Amino acid sequence: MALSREQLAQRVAQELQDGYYVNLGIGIPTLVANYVPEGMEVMLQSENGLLGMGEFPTEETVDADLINAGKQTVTATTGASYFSSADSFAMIRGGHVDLTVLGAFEVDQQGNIASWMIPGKLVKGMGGAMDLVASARNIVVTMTHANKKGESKLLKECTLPLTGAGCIKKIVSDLAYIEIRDGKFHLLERAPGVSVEEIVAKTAGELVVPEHVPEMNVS
Amino acid sequence: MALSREQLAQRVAQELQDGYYVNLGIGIPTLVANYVPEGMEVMLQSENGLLGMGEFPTEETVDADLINAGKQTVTATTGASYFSSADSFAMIRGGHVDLTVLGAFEVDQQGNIASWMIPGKLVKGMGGAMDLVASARNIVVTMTHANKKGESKLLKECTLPLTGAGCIKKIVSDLAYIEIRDGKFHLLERAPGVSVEEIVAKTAGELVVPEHVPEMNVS
Amino acid sequence: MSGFNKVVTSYDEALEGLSDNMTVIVGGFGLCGIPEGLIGKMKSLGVTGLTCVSNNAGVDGFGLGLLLEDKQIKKMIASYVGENALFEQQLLSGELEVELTPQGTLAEKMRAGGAGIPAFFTPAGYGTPVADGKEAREFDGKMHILESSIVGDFALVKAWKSDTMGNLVFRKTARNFNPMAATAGKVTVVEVEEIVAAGELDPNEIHTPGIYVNRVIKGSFEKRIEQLTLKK
Amino acid sequence: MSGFNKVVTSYDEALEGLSDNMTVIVGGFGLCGIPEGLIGKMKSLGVTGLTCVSNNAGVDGFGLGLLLEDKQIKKMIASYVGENALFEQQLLSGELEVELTPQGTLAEKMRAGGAGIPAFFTPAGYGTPVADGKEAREFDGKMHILESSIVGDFALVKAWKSDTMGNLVFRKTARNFNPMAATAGKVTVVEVEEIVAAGELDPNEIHTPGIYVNRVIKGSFEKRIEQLTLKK
Repeated sequence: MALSREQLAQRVAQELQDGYYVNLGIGIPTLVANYVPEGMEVMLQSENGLLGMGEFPTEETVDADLINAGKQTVTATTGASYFSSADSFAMIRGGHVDLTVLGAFEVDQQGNIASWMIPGKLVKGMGGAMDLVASARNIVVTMTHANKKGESKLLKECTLPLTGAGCIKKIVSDLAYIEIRDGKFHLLERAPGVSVEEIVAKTAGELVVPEHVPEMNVS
Repeated sequence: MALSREQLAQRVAQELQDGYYVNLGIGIPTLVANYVPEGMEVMLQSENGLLGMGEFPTEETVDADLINAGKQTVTATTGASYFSSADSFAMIRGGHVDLTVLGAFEVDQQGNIASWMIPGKLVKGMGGAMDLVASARNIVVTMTHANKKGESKLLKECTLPLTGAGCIKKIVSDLAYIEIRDGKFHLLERAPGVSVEEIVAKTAGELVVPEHVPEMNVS
Repeated sequence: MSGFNKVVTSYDEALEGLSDNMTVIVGGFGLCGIPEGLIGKMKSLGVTGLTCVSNNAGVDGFGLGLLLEDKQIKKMIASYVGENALFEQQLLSGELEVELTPQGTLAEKMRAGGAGIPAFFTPAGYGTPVADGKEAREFDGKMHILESSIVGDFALVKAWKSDTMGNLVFRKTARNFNPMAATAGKVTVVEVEEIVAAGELDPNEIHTPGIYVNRVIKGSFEKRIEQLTLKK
Repeated sequence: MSGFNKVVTSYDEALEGLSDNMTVIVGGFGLCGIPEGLIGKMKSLGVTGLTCVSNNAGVDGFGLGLLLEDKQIKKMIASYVGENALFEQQLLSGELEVELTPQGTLAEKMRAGGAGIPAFFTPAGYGTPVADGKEAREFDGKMHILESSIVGDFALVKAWKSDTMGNLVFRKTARNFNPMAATAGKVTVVEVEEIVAAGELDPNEIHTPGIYVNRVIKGSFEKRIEQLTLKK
C-alpha cells in the first residue's frame, strides 16, 4: 500500500544522522521532525533566520517575533541562534546544511526539479526553494509518485518550469525510494506491499530495477 | 612657510562636518582627530572593525583585544560598535563613510593615486587602502607637495603602480589646497606665506591658478 | 543636539523626502518584523508608483497589503507573494508588476547593495525562468548566474532597540531582512520598540551600526501573527 | 555524547587531518585575535608547503611568524605583511610566494567562500596591479573587477567564548577576520578563552552559529600587543 504522510516522513527520517543540521520544507517534510530516531540529535534550520527550531509554543510561550519559514509560531531549542536572512542563505548556499527535505511537482531523471510554478495558475513565488536546491549537497525530495490524475511525477524531462537543474539525487515517494544517477532513476526500495510492477507503471522516466527490491522499513 | 604636520591636520579638519563618520589613515591623517572643531562631533571608523574609535588608553584601560588599523591600542567612545572585517569593508565599499583621509606617494591630475608600492623596494602590501580609495565618495589626500629630493608629487601621470584610478578629488599638501576636476589640478588655497610661484614650480601636473589665491586659515 | 542624534518624533519627519515612483526596501518576513507605523504612514501620505522590495507583500489589510488598497505599488520585488487576494487581483489585471526573486538572492542583493558589490554569482535559479536574460557561468564545475545588487531610495526597517545614535539590535526571527535593508537605503528609517541612550547597548552586541541609519522613530506595534500554531 | 558536542581537549585532536600542502585560513588582525595555540601546534606538527590566508603574517617569533622559522609556509595570501624580517628574507630568496590582496577584498573572498558565492565584482584594485589578469566591468558608470572566493582546507579561528555546540561570540576588535574565516573552512577549528554550556549564550547575541564549527578547544593566550600606545 502507498505510504501515508506519516510513513513518508518516517522513511525520510532514516536519512538523518546524529549531529545533522537539517532544513525541512513546508508540508510533509515538516513531519520528519516527529521521527528523529531515539538517542539521535538533529538541529533544524529555518531559512527565515533560526538554527535550532523547536516545537510549537504553548499559549503562554507564543511570541510573534519567533516564527518559522512557513510563518508558523515556533520555539527555539537549547543552543539555538538567530541571524539575518543574508546570513541564513549564506549558510544554505555555502553548503553547511547537511540535509534538505522538500516537496516537488515533478522530478526528472537528470535530477531536475519543478516545484514552484504551474503555468496558467497564479504563481506565489519560489521563496527559498531555488537557493536550497541549488546549494544543498544532500537533498531528499518527498512527494507522491503520481498526481491525482494518476500521471507520473518522475519524468524523462520535467514539463513545468524548473526550480533547479541537475540537483536532485534522492526521492522518497509514497511508493518507492529512488536514487538518480547516470541520468536514470534507480529503484532501491518499495513501500510495504507495493509491487515493482506498480512502481514501473507509475514511473514515466527511465527506471533501473535491480533483481531484488527490498521493502522499506516503516511502521 | 610650508605647513607643519599639525597644520596639515588642522587644514584637513576643516573638511569635517558635524555627524560625519570618518576614516583616518596612518600618519598625518591620524592627527586630524586632534583638531575636530569645538561643538562638532565626528565618529572615527577603524577598518579592523570599530566604529567610534577613542583616544589611546591608560595603562589601566589598555586591552589587547581593542586596537586600531595601525595595530595601536585604542579605546572606544560612547555609542561605538564592533564588527567583522567583512562588515567593516561593506561599510567602506558601500560608501557609508563620509570622509576618508589618507597619505600618498603621488597623485596625478586624473585623480589617480599611488601610495603603496615602490618598485625595487620591498612591498608591504596595500592593507585597506585600495578598498578605501575605490569606494569613498569624499577623499582627502594629505602629503608633502614634493618629495625629499624636491620632485613634485602632483603629476601629469603617476609613475608608481596605482592604489586607485580616478578617485582623488582633494589634496591638502604642505603648500596648498588643491582640487582635481576636468583632468586638471585647481589651486584653491596656499599655505600662509607660500607664494603661488613656489606652488606652480613644485606642481608637475597641469595647475589652474585663479587670479586670487587665498591663504589657508591655520594657526 | 549632536550630529549623531538620529531620533525623530513624528512619522512626517521619519518619511520626509519620500515621493512618488521611488524604490522602497521594506524589512520583514511575512508579518514578522515589519515597520508597521512607517507602512501606515506611506499609506496616509498617498505616495504612488512605488517599487517595493520586500520578501513578501503582506496580507489583506496588514503590512504592505495596506498599500495595495489604493494601488500605491507599481512593482513588487519579492520571493513569495499571494497571501493576499488584492495582490492577486491587481497582478491579474496588470495593475501590478511582480519580479519574483529567490529568497537568498533577494537577501544577498540587498546586502550587496549596501556593501558596494554591484553584482555576484549565485547558483540559485540557474536553469530556471529566473535565469532568463542573465549571464551564466561555470565555477568549479557548477553553473551560476550573475545577479545585481539593489539599492533603495528609502529603506524602512523594524528593529527591537535603537540607541539615539541609530545603533540597532533586532529580536529573534524579527531580524530577517531588516539588517540588510538597513544598509541598502539611500535614506534608512528605523522604527523601534525602544530607544535607549547612547552607550546603553553593548558595542559587542550591536547588530547594525548607526552609520547605516538616518532616522529612528519609536513606534507602537500590533505584531499580528500570520499563522498562530500552538503545541497540541 | 551529543552529535553537536564540538569540544576537543587536545591540540592533536583539534588539528587532526591537517597535512602538508593544505590551504589554511587563519583569523586575526596583526597579533589581535589570533588562534595562538593552534598556530603553535601547526609549528610543532611540522606540516609544510602550506598556503596561509590571513590578513597579516605575524611578527618574528609570534603568530604566523612562527611557521616561517621552519619554512612551513609556501604561499601567503594577505593584505599587509613585512612586520617580519624572516618574511622579508624568504620572500627575497624566493622561498615564499605572496599574493597581496586588498583588505576588504580578502574579507569578502572569505565571506563569499563560506556563503557559496564563487565570485563578485568589487571596485577595489581596478586600475592597479591587483587587477592584472582579472575581468573588469563597468557598473553604474564605475569600473569593477571580478574577484573569486576562497575556501580553506582548514580554518583556524580565535573566539572569546564558545558553547559546547560551537556557537561563538567574539570580543571587541579581536573579531576582525575570525567570523568569515569560521565560515570558509572545510574543517573549522576554534580556539577560545572560555567554553560554556549550550544554552548559556543568548541566541540573539551569537556572532557565529555552531553550524560552521567542527571543533572547539579551550586555549590559553598570551595576547601579545603589537603597538602598545598609551595616552600621554
